[in-house]
Order: sequence, then structure tokens, then C-alpha cells
Amino acid sequence: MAAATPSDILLCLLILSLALGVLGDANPFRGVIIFIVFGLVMALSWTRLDAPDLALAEAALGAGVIGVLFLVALRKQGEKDVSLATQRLRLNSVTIISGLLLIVFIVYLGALGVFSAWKTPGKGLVEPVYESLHLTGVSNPVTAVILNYRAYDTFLEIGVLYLVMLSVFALQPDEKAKFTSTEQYDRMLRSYARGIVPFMVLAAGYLLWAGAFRPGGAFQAGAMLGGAGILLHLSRPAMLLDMRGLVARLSLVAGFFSFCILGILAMLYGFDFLQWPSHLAKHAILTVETASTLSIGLTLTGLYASVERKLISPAIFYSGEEDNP
Amino acid sequence: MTVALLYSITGFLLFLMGICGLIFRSSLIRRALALNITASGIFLFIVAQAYKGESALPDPVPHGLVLTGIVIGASATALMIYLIGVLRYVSPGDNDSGEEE
Amino acid sequence: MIQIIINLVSGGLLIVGLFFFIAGILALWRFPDTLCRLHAITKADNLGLGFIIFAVALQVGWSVLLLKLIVVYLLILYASALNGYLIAQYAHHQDKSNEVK
Amino acid sequence: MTAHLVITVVLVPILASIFTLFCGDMMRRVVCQIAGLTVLGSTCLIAYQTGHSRDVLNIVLSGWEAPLGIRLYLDGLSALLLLTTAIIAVCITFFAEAYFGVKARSGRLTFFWPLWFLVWAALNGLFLSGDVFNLYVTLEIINLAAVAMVALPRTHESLKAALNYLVIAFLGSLSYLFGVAILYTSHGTLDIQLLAELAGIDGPYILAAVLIFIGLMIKTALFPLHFWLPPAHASAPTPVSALLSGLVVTASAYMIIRLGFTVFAPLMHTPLTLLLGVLGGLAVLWGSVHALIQERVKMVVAYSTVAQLGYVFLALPVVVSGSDLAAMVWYGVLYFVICHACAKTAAFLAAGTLINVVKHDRIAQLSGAAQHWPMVFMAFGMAGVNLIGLPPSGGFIGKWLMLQAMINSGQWLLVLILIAGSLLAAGYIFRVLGIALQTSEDSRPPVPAPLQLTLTTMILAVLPLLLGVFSQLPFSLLAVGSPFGALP
Repeated sequence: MAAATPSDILLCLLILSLALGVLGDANPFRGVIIFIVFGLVMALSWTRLDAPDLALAEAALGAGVIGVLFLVALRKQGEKDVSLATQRLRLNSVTIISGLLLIVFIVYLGALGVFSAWKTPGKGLVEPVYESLHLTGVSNPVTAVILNYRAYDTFLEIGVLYLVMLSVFALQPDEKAKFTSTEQYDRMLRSYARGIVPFMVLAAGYLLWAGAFRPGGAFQAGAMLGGAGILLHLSRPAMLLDMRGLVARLSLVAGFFSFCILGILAMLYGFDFLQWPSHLAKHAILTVETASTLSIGLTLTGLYASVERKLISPAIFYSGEEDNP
Repeated sequence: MTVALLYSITGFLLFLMGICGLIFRSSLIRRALALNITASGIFLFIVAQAYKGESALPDPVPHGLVLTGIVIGASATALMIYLIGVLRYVSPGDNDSGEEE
Repeated sequence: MIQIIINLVSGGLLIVGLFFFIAGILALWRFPDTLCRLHAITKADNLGLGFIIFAVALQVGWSVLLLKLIVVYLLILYASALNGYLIAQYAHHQDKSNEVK
Repeated sequence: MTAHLVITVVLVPILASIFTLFCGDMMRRVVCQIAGLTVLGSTCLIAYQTGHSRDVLNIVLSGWEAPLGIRLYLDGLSALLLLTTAIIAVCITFFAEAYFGVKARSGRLTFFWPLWFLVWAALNGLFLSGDVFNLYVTLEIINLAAVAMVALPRTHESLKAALNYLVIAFLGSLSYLFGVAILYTSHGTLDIQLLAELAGIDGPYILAAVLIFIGLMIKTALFPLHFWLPPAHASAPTPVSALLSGLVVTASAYMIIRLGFTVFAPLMHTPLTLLLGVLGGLAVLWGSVHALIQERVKMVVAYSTVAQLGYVFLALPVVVSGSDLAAMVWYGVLYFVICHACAKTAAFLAAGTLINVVKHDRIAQLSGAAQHWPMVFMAFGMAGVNLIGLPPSGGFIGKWLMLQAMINSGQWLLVLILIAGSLLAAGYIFRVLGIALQTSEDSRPPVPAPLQLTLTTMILAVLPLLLGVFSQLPFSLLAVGSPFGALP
């Protein structure tokens, strides 16, 4: 086993202190900024631990989209909401005490567990994964795991994203979002978006394609597409369709539905559910990945648009109602 | 100390820090952040255990699990942020039956 | 022989790039208000990054990777120009609304 | 063929969820009915085949065998739970149709249907899953959807309850996930059956068990971690409350029993179960006492859930005493959980029907209500009979088995708690009924309760009584693939 180098120790200390910053900083706005940095440093440590797929996903999704959502959530915190932000959830003393006891318990067992787990490293599934890799239709083992060996999990996971969008629909007020005038939105930003969005879509396509043989895949590409969508929304909100419209809805379920259809097809031809015969595996995986990328990208854009509702970003720069956080 | 052990311990500490943050911080946004830190700790632990050294290939199954975990965690966080947003627009009113309208 | 020269030159460029970065960070840390900080960091960072990309490009030689590096640099210049503009707009607006108060 | 049927049970609700997103109102109702009846039919067939062939079934997914791929696992327990879920879910579907009425024909409430079918699919997936990580994913779908549904009324209270629920459910999932990760690290597999073979007591194993059980305890709202449940269950719209108290908690109780008697079977024979038993006992008493002092029917029923779930843990210390008693506990707890699911759904639906006609559910103002809506209170009473654990009901059989096991192992304290819990349950049920049965002077012509509401409530209320009378069939189904063989 490789011994840890000073740079490893430094990275771990950095991660821990950033986490402390996120949780401890008195100013929630700064907490969120540190959280984004924390996500990026986490991505660095994924790379260090030979998990570049995760690094991409974390940077794009964990730090990127979720970070932006956090920022928007804070930005929406106006005068009257300050009280709400510090409002206690119903946590009685019993819970807190039991929580503390729990931590003590976990620390005790954790010390035991981590150390003995380290003494007897598990066998893992490295060998079987690589042995059958040539049958999976892709050469990136992580893609093989999530879209072939354990495709059922990923199918349900796409279901989770679909579910979040459904929840947002179910809680949105019925009237359609109104956009007063496009003049409010920054022209610079718009021309920037015009230039950069094609690049982002191109990069998403590349990530999707590359997922078969190197780090990348549907989730990373979807997050990139989501970023492009958010940028479009920022620069020209009127352009964005109402996500509840037919076309948007169709695209939202595309990933989930394509899994269903291919799974049923596989069963009709006498295979197991979600089994890809090895000569068709590449095409099947590419199909569900493309559909999922579209769905993920649109879901993320939709989430952003619904969290941001009413306050469309650059406009607030000039509105004067917002306080500096 | 091996790389795997170092990062496992870091992951474990993150997990504990997240839990503490959850207990001692009451603001909703802060709770969401704390949950994310907790999740990151667990993911770091898993990936560290999958790491098999400089020359060996890492175990891709845990990577797949963590990828799933990241996406699910992000979904839950997004839902939470959205609910916080909705909560801001709805002021407390007496609604005895707890039913719609 | 040529390799040694290339290594030396790219090493020197790296150091110069790092110098500009550090200068930018110092400015971010020490300067009094948003506009000053912005002024310093946009210039210093882009320049520093340019030197570092140049250093890496020397190592890479004529290949597709070089093209990618150039595209990366151009995209970053494009993005940072806009980011600087947006932040400046925001800061300017804040100043104005503070004066009104 | 059964393999296809089993997949159908997961896929049809998912497809229904997607279709209801696109359908107009008429079409949606057709889709709901077709999907509901298809799943009900398939689960009946599955239960019949399982009971008939007396074989457990492993269904390979994606063509990869266990350590690499995911397997579905179908035994008598899964089959029975699928069937129960299907019956309850069909009733809730019809109830919700009438309950939401015109409000759900357009606007945001139409999105209730896709959410609802997704939960149903995830529930079926959870009962079938043979993989600890897959359990996590299905559980997560159930919880996130449940959170969204709790928030559905969009009132301040419901949103706060939903956020509370989300935080706690998220934390529970994370704890569970950590446990799963440790299990994978030390055994290199996620398959429940393989893990059960490999399990041996050591440090990581205990840590994994603690984390997984803490996660599941949070989700089943065991005593000190129960505070999120009553507000969430009571502030949701009634069909959602019924779904939460009837099915969602059943799912996590199922996971505790499933994992407890397979992967963590070695630990179940250690005194660690005593701790769970104590917490369970406290939950029974605490929940019952709180149910007794609530002012709203839905809150009574919600606190009753806390109490009733306590029984799941209460009986566990008996497992230490030997295999025969463990078998009794296993059968008793499962039968209890299944009957509770039906009865609790019925109780919530009765409360919902009441809200639908009276527009409130404050107990103090219900005086005389029973003479206007006798069917509703009859259903509530029948559900109550099961919650108390009185003889003709299935709840009685479950409690009786637990009680026998406790007496045989000489755990008199547990016996006392069980009896006290039952008496308290009688207290809170009869308190509601007592006030409702008073004769009132109010002679206003009452609004009749809609037939569809009363009927579905009635069906679910009768079901636990039937389970009590015809217990032979479900018990023989449960015996298929049971860790203890047939009931001694």
C-alpha cells in the first residue's frame, strides 16, 4: 500500500478546515462560498484517489449546480426572512442528547471499525469487473458498473431526478411565470451566453461520448448541459420554456422512459430486464445515456429556474431591493 | 500511514463534523450544508477504501455507488432548497384541519 | 540540449506566472474595495495564467493538446472579462444605492 | 414467467407515473384504474405462485449474477407484502380520486398522481430487492416523494413538517449508506444472501450494523427519534397520511426485519437487542400516552403509529432466548406489521372522510357525529379493534404470538409493556368513539359521506379482521423461504 505523502496530509487538512469553515462561519453567505470551494477541493481529492469520474461529477454537480442553488436560496433571503433562517426546527432536548450519545457511540465503534477495516482490506470486485469488461460494450469500468452491471440502480436513480422535478411541479403555484421585459437583462451577459453556450453543449456532447472509454458520462454531461441551461436562463429568461409545457415534460422523462423501453425490449427478446446483449451493449448504453443527459440537463435548469422564480438574476442588480448579503 | 487510511479517517471526521453541524446549527440552509458535508465524508470514506495504491487499479464498484450517491444527495439538497424557498412565501396561518384550502 | 533549454524556459515562465498569481491574491487580500480588487485580480490572474499556459505549451509541443490549451485560455479570457464586468456592475450599483441611503 | 410478472410489478407503476404526467383528466383516470388493477392482479398471481410452488425466486437483472449484478429476491414475505401493498394502494388510489375531487383535475395537484405511482413502484422495488444498495435507492425514492407529498397543502405547517422530515430522512439514509459502504468494504458484495453467508462478528460488522440500524430507526421513528413523524403524518393530505403511516413506515420496518434476520442474524442473538427492546417499550408507552391527549383525530392516529411501531422492536430481546421463540417473534412481528398497515390506513382514511364532510377533525367538536356518519365510525372502530389488538383481528394474532414468546422466555417486563400499550390504545380509540357516539341535539341534515370514500375505508377496515379469521393462508405464504421454517 502506498504511504501518504505530505501533500496528502495537506489536502486532508485543507478539506477538514474548509468543512469547519462551512459549518462554523457566522455569515451564511460566506459559508456557501466556502462550500463551493470545499466541493472543488473534494474533486481534487477524488482525482488523487484515482476517481476522475467522481471528480467531474462533484465539480459540476456538487460544487457547481448545487452551489449556485444555495447562493440563490440565500439571495432570496429578504428582510422578513431573517427570522425564518434562524428559526429552530422542532428539535427537543431529548433529541440533542440522544444525538450526542450517538456520536460518542459512533466514535468508539468508528475507531474500532476504521482500524480493523484497514487491517483486513476487503477483496472488492476489481477482478470480476475487469474480467467481463469486454462484454459490457464500454471500456470505462465506472460506466460499465453504472450502466451495465448495476443498470437497475441507475435506472432508479434517474427516477430520483425525475421525482425531484415532479415535486417541484407539484408545489409550484399554478400561474405561469411572468417576465416583464427583456430590457432588464444584461446585454453583455446575453452576448456572452450566445458565444459560450454552444461550447458548453459541445463539451456536454464530448463528455457523454467520452464516458464510454474515459472519465465522463451521462451525469457529468447532464450537469454541463444544466450549466448551459442556467446561463441561458440568466441571460434571457423569456427564452426558457415553462418546464410544465409538453416538450419540456417529454424531455424530462426521456431518460427514465428510455430505460423502461430498452428494459422491456430486452425482456421481450428473452433477456433479463435491462440486460444488454454484448454486441448491442454500446448502442443501448449510448441511447440511455443520451436521453438521460438531456433529462438531467433540463431537470437541473428547471430546478434552478424554479428556485429562482421571480428574482431573475441580473435584474436584481438594478432593482435596489436586495441587500448586500 | 497509508493513503487509504488517511483519507478514510478524513472522511470519518467529515461525517462527524457534519452530524455536529446538524445538531448545533438551526438555520435550514446551514442544515442543508451540514448534510452535504456529512455525505461528502461518507463518499470520501468509500472512495478511499476503493483505492488500492499507486500502481493498482481502483475498485470501480464503489465509484459507481458514490456517483449514485452524489446524484441522489444533490437531488435531495435541491428539493430541500426549493422547499425552503416555498416556505418563505407562506406565512404561518391557522389551518386547523391541516388540509388543503 | 534543446530539451534542457525548453525545461529552463518553461520553468522560468512558471515562476513568472506564479508571481503574478501571488500578486493578484495579495491584492485581493489587501486592497480596500471591490473595484480596486477587481482591477488588480483580473489583470494579474489572466496574465499569470497566460504565462503558465505558455510554460505548459512548451512542454507539450505541437499536438492536439496545444490546441486544447489555447482554446482553454481563450475561454477563460472570455469568461473572466464578463465576470469582471458583472461584478463591477454589481459593486457600482451597491455604491449608488448606499449613497442614496 | 414469474420473473416477468415480478418486473411488471415494478414497471407498471413507473409507466403509469410517466403516462399520468401527460394525460388529460379522463385519460388519467383510465390509466390509474388500469395500472392499479394490473398491479393488483400481478401481485395476486405472484402470491399464488409463490404459495403454490413453495420456492423462493432469485431474479437476475442485467444478466449479471450476484456479486457483480443486482438480484431481485422473492419469498413468501415479499409476496405477502406486495399483495398487501397492492390492496392498500388500490384503495388509496380510489380514495384519493374522490377526496381531491375537482381540485386535482387541473393545476399543480395533478402532479400528485405521477408522484404517487412512483412511490408505489419504489415500494414494490423495495420489497423485492435483494441488494443492500438497491434498498437504499428505493428507500430514497420513497422518502423524497413522501416529503414532496407532505408539503402538498403548501401551508406553513405542512412545509415545516416536510422540511423536518426531509432533514431527518436524509440523515437516516446517510447513516444507512455509511453502513452499506462498510459492509461492502469488508465483504466485497452488496447482495443480501451473500452477505448473510459471509457475516461474522468483528469491528466493521458491528459498526455497519449500528449505522444501518440507526438509519432505519430514524425512518421507523423509534422512540427518541420519533419527533418528526406526527407533524408530517398529520399535516399531509389524508391519502398521503394514509400512505405514510400505512406503507412508508412498513417499508422501513420490513427492512429492519429483513436485514436483522439475514445479514445481522448473528447480532440478533446478542444482548444488543435488549437496547432496541427498551427503546421499543418506551416508544409504545410514549406514543400511546401522547395519542391519548391529542385534540385532533389525525394526530391521535399519527401518535398511534409511533406506539405501534414500538412493538416491532419490543419483541426483539426475546430472539436471544432460542430458535423457537425467535420464530414466534418473526411471525408475530410480521403479521402485526401487515395488519397494522391495513388498519392504520383505514383509520386515516376514516379521519379523512370525516374531514371531507365536517371540514375539521377536532375531537371535542365531534360529539354526536357517529349518528350522522355511522359507517365512518364503524370503520374507525374496526380499525381500532386491530390497533388495540382485540380478538377477531389480525393484530391480535400478531400480539398473541409476541406475548407467548415473551411469556415463554420469562420477560415479564415486556409482557407488562405490551399489555399497558394495548390498554392505552383502547383508551385513545374509545375516547374518540365515545365522544362521537354521544347523542347530540344537533338535528341539521348532515352532508352524506361520499360513497367512494366510505367504501374504500370500509374495505381496508374489514381486511385486518379477515386476516384475523383466515390466518392460515397468509401464514403458509409467510413460511415460504422463512429463516425459521413453518410456525412451530
